[in-house]
Amino acid sequence: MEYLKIENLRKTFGGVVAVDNVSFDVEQGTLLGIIGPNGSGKTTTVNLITGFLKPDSGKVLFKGRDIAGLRASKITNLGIGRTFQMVKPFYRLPAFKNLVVPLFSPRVKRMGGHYGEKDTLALDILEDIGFERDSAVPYKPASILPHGYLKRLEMARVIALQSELIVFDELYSGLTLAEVASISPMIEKLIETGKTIIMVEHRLKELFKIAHKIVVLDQGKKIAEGSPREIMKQPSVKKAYLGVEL
Amino acid sequence: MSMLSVKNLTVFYENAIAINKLSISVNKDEIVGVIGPNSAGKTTLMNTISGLMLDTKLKEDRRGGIRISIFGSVEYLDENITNLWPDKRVRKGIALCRERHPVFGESDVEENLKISGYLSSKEQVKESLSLVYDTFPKLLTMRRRKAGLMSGGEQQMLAIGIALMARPRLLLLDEPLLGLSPNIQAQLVEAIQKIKQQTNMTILITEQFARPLIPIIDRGYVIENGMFAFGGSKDELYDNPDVRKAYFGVDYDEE
Amino acid sequence: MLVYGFINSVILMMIALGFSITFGISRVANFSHGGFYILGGILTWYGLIKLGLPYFLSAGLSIIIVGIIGAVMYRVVLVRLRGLELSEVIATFSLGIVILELLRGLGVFGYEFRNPVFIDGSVEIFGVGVGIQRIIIVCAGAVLLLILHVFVHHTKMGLAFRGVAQQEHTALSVGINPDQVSMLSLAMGSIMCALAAVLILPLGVISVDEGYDILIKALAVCIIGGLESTLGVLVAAFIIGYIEVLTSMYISSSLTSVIPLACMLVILLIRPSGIFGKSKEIEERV
Amino acid sequence: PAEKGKPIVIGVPSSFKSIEAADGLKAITLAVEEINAKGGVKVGNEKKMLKIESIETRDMEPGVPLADALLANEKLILEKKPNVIIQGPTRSEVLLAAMDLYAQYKIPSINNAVASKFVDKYLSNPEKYRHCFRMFDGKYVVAGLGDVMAKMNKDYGFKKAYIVVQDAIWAVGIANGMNAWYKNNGWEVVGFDKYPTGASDFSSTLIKAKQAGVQVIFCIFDMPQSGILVQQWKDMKIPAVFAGFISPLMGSKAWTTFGDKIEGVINICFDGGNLPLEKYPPAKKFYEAYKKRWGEMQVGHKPAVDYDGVYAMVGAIERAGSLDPDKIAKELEKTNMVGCTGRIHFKDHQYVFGVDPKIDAISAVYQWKKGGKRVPIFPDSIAEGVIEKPASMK
Amino acid sequence: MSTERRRERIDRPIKAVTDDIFCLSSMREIAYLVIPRILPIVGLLLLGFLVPTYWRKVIVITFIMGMMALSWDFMASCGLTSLGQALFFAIGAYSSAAVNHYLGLPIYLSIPLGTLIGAIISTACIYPALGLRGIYFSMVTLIIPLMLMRVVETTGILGGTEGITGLTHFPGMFITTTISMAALWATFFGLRRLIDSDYGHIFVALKDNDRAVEASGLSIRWFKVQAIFIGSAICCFCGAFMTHYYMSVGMSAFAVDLSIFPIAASVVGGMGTLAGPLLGAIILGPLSEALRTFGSFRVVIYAALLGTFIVTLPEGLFPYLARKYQQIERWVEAPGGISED
Ligand SMILES: Nc1ncnc2c1ncn2[C@@H]1O[C@H](COP(=O)(O)OP(=O)(O)OP(=O)(O)O)[C@@H](O)[C@H]1O
Ligand SMILES: Nc1ncnc2c1ncn2[C@@H]1O[C@H](COP(=O)(O)OP(=O)(O)OP(=O)(O)O)[C@@H](O)[C@H]1O
Ligand SMILES: [Mg+2]
Ligand SMILES: [Mg+2]
Repeated sequence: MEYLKIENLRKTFGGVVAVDNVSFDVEQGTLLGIIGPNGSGKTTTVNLITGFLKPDSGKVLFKGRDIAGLRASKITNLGIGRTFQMVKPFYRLPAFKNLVVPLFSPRVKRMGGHYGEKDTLALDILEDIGFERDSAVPYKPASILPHGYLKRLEMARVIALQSELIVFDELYSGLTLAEVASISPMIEKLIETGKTIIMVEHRLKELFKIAHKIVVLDQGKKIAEGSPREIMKQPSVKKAYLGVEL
Repeated sequence: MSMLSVKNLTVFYENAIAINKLSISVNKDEIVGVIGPNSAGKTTLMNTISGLMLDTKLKEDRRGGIRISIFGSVEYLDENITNLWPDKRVRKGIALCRERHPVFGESDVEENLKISGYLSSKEQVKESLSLVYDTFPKLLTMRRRKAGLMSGGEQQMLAIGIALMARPRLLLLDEPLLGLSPNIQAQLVEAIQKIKQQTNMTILITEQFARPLIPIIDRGYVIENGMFAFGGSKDELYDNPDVRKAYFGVDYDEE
Repeated sequence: MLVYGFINSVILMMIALGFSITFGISRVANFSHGGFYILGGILTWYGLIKLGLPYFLSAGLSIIIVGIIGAVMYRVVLVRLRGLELSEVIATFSLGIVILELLRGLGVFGYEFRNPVFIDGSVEIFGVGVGIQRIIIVCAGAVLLLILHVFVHHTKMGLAFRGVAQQEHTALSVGINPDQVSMLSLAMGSIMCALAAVLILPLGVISVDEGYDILIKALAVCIIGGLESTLGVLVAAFIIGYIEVLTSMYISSSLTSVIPLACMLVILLIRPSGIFGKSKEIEERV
Repeated sequence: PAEKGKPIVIGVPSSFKSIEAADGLKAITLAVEEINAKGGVKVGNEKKMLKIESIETRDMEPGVPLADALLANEKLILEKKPNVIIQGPTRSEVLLAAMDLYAQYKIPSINNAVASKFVDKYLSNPEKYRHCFRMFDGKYVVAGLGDVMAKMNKDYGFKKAYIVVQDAIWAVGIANGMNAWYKNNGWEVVGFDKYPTGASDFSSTLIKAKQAGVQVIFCIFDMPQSGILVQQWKDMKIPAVFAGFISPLMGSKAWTTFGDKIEGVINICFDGGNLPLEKYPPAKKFYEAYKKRWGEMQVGHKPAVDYDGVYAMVGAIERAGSLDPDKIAKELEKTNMVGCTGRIHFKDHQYVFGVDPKIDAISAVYQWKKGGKRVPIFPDSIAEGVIEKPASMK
Repeated sequence: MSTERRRERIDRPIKAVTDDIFCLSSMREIAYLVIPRILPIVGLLLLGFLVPTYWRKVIVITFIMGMMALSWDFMASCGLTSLGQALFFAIGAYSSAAVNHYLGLPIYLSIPLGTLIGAIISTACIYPALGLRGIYFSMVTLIIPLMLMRVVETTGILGGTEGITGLTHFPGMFITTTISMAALWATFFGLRRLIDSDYGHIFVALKDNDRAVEASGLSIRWFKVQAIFIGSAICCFCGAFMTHYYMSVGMSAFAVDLSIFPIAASVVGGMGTLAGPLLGAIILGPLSEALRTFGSFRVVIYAALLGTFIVTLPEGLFPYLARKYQQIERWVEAPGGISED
């Protein structure tokens, strides 16, 4: 039984077919990259998997169970966490308090998680992810944090949720090389601890280094699938997407 | 001849300093890059040059929010425009493409572009429209889509289109490549060069990952923590090992 | 029935247009709408009856005066509150109250405050007698809507209006001055409002209380239609207009004010941002 | 406690930005001025002047919470310490709530509201509410209008009616009574429509009425928009007589406002004293006095009873010989005087209405006739003309 | 260049609380902290019990309105900007009146019961609208009370246009004042506690970004229900209290004024601060009464003052005062200032 299996997923908006019969699957403990030109339906696919949109047809089988169309919060509680392309922190809360919200979720409770001090726990998670604990940064309201920290905060949320399947939507965009270089190992570490990851990315070089499998979308359709090495060689991919050498 | 020169610019958000005695200049017909990491003050710089900062400041003052203080001067074509309101600056030819593509979400693509042609005549609008559609053929196919519902990258293209519609002489692009796929990035970079040649635009562009820009910029500034860190011609930048590593990602491969 | 439903709808539309244009453009919910409406009517009355001016002069003057008041309200009050929606609502609402209650305090109550119809008399349409004033209203409504549609979608200023409504800072960065545009939008909204008053009020008595009702009606129409759409206002006005007439005809006239509100609830529950609105989808786009 | 030299304070809480209340206050002032001019009120062996303390309650305006109106009442009571209260026209809800207040502070009051539950509430605890009196009663209206209908039936053979009312308890109550009357007297009631306060399009009713060939449109309204009803009636040339109660058409000024659109309308004035009745001199006298002091009366109903209220109150005070509230209340119950609305006497703390001003208070029905004259047509004791068909029926 | 100066704002150099341990060094500092907290409590106590009777009534009503404002502010900070607080007020008022009138329960049962039942009904009323956002939600809340008012008017249930009167009165002025003041402070401190707790942060998050709340595994609908329940319970209590205070309830419990007042108070006092709305209510309530002497023009003056106030101090009174109290401003030499962190 596959860990996550997408079958003939389809979503249209008015006349626009955003996702067109896309199928792929992800094995537990691997990293799947989804790439494709702008508007090819990557974010929509993510939304369909995580319950932010309901598919017109098709199935999302998570550990054998069809979760398509469930409410987002429910899916999150089943163990699928996601980040947003446009960061969505809670602007009025201090950074570490941002994590209190996921720590309240039924999932965290069920995981035997963190009773007691949510604040320290939040600070621990933030520290792991690059917020210097003793600096003022974790205590600043999210509204004045620089973009790089906000991206990390998105990541911290799924970590706090202890999600087993994590979907990153353009995590790297807007980050400096140095930041990417510091986040990549964290992602690798997540995989090592048994998490499964789906990454939607335009920063191919960094992605290809850590991905096990790549799915390429174009105009809502899957046009290629395979290991990074195979993908790079495919002419159709080059034409549709890469346009430049790596 | 220096088209834009920013002298000793200092910007405070309340007590925090975002730009610290920064001076940069842009000559006519140049493409100048401003490169810096997150929160280096790039957006603050661009907003100050385009004048949006004045509006933000006013609004913050009115509602008793944080106090923004701006010092130093911004000169454009030998005229001090430090206190000129943004719409006046657009009339003089400075247009900004804001970061993270804030487009007119409820209008369709074409309307977005027409709105931005506010200051031009009907013919000019037509002309600029075709320029934009030439640059981003994808937008032409999406003319009737509501901008707010488009994908991140599509909105980014539109945002650049919007700035072009203002027919600027000095175009300010704030992280224009963010969220664009590699081939569109390449297309855009090409297009920028083409536009510059066609329309005699001068371009100031900020980016934190600067490799796609290498082919087109003439000069560049590196700013960090709001301060000038390094500057020089394209080659000088490219030859500096630190800059290379941090912003072009060139040596990153070999690590 | 059809005829009166139609007329009723057009009246609603006229009432709502002023509000809709201001909100649609500058995102200022002008809660002094009712105040302006009554003010427009009473100024006309004053010019006509007390000063003895010719009808059209007095109507024109009052429309202009209300327009100016709208613009001044923006210049003096609203500029300082841009972006603080609730403050705007409270500030405009207080202004509306000031206008209405001042009029009331100055003695505008009773039945003598009544503008004469433009042309007296009535004609038969489909076997129903209809006062000529109502026909004038319908024609004026149609013309107004057309003008407005063309204005908003096909003139530069109209486009600028739409831009400012959606993304003030982006509009600013391409050279549109939001303050100017918003001021104009308020002036226009007020003018529409006064125009509606001049046309509609001769059908009844000018009563201060009606100012409050008008506001609610305008709000209901705009919300059902979706806030950013002129077409929405038209459609919503017709929906409510006919539902009102139908209820009073076939169910009970006592429910005429409940049913439209209920239908508004239903519509919102089905389409959370009104019939033509897309704001919810846009906001939820992730 | 009647201190020497201090005037008697009459509290007048009302919503003065309604013409009923505004004119009511003028009528009260008129009465007070008359009495003061005659040297005041004899309390025991001292002559005391009257003084009015009015307070704005705003209760007739929309969106005003009950608490606000009651607080105004309390402010009046606590700060101005009125000896008695003449409550001008008031929303029913406010009167009913204020009764508890007046009971609590023991202030004799005569109220002028349409609250149909007044009597029920009074009877539920006559001891507690012994200080509250009311001058208005809608019950007798049906009888009066019924007689008018019977007359039209006799003269013109009318027997089809359509009822339209404002959706307020008092109005619907009257309309229900009228409906029953029609049924009992062999009329056909084609339709019964209720309009909420503020409605401004009545075409559907009129269309239905026209289609059914109705001869009488019976209506009860007191909102300003109801003038529109009559206009639409005229515009649509509905061939039916308009009869009932429409307050915008009540006053003498209605003709200037609406012009000949209202010709032929039959209207009932709840309290006949507001018409210059030729056949009942006190009414005419009040009308002339009012006109002399304040000019033309804006409204066509209410002020007369307010005026009578002052006299009734003053009479009770004089008879009681003190300002003790309980004594005044006792004496008020015994009131029997000639007022401009007829003979004023109370039953269950409420004016008694009848058909002869020499015996009871009366309502008067009149018709608008050419030249803007209000011609009383009912009751017979005061009638000066006969009912005529409107132009649309000729 | 170096002659340019800017005004710098810095916090007063009192670091009062670190991890729940107060480390205050002098009486002055203690006073600095304690006075702003004690002053209003004592002030209101004095006000509530020492002014003349009529004003005491005003104060009691002000307390109640203050609670309405608090409830509004709480809901608004959860992203539920309501324009129809009167709805909750009226539902509470009618519930408690019904319980008292039809079931004959005594006052100390009918108020709590009315509050509870009212809050449940209110939540149920609003539930279908929870999917709406921003102005659409506000509009629906504005519309529902108007509708219910009409329903009461046309169907004549619950006393129809004349309302239910003759309800049980509070035993005395002392008790009313005490109850209302206690309730006010309980609401105020309760809500403050709540907002500052981890649980309360969810409500704040709800306003900031409900999508992200969903992505954190929490059902937004469920938490909005909780927020509405809490908010409406407060208003229902107000309604229930006022019903008994005036011994009657009527359609005007749905009056728009009751919806507007809390918003006005919050805007004047400063939204999202809880103390602000309270301050606003304490200013506006008596102000409105004091203006009664102007008779018919009272509302005009009131509205004009309100408008002027909002325009001159858009941020609200409380944030302004708090800033002035907690921060000092001084001129420093501009460029050259050092960044704080
Ligand atoms: N809610 C919506 N309504 C209408 N169209 C939509 C909606 N969401 C997405 N689309 C359209 O569907 C297509 C796919 O969008 P999607 O956001 O999935 O692209 P993407 O692959 O994530 O692109 P990018 O890399 O630019 O973020 C786009 O053309 C977009 O305009
Ligand atoms: N509105 C604001 N209020 C307070 N501080 C701000 C504000 N805007 C920016 N800052 C601060 O000013 C500094 C510079 O910010 P700026 O947005 O200009 O950087 P940037 O280089 O554009 O970063 P990014 O790559 O994230 O866009 C940052 O430290 C930021 O936290
Ligand atoms: Mg995307
Ligand atoms: Mg930036």
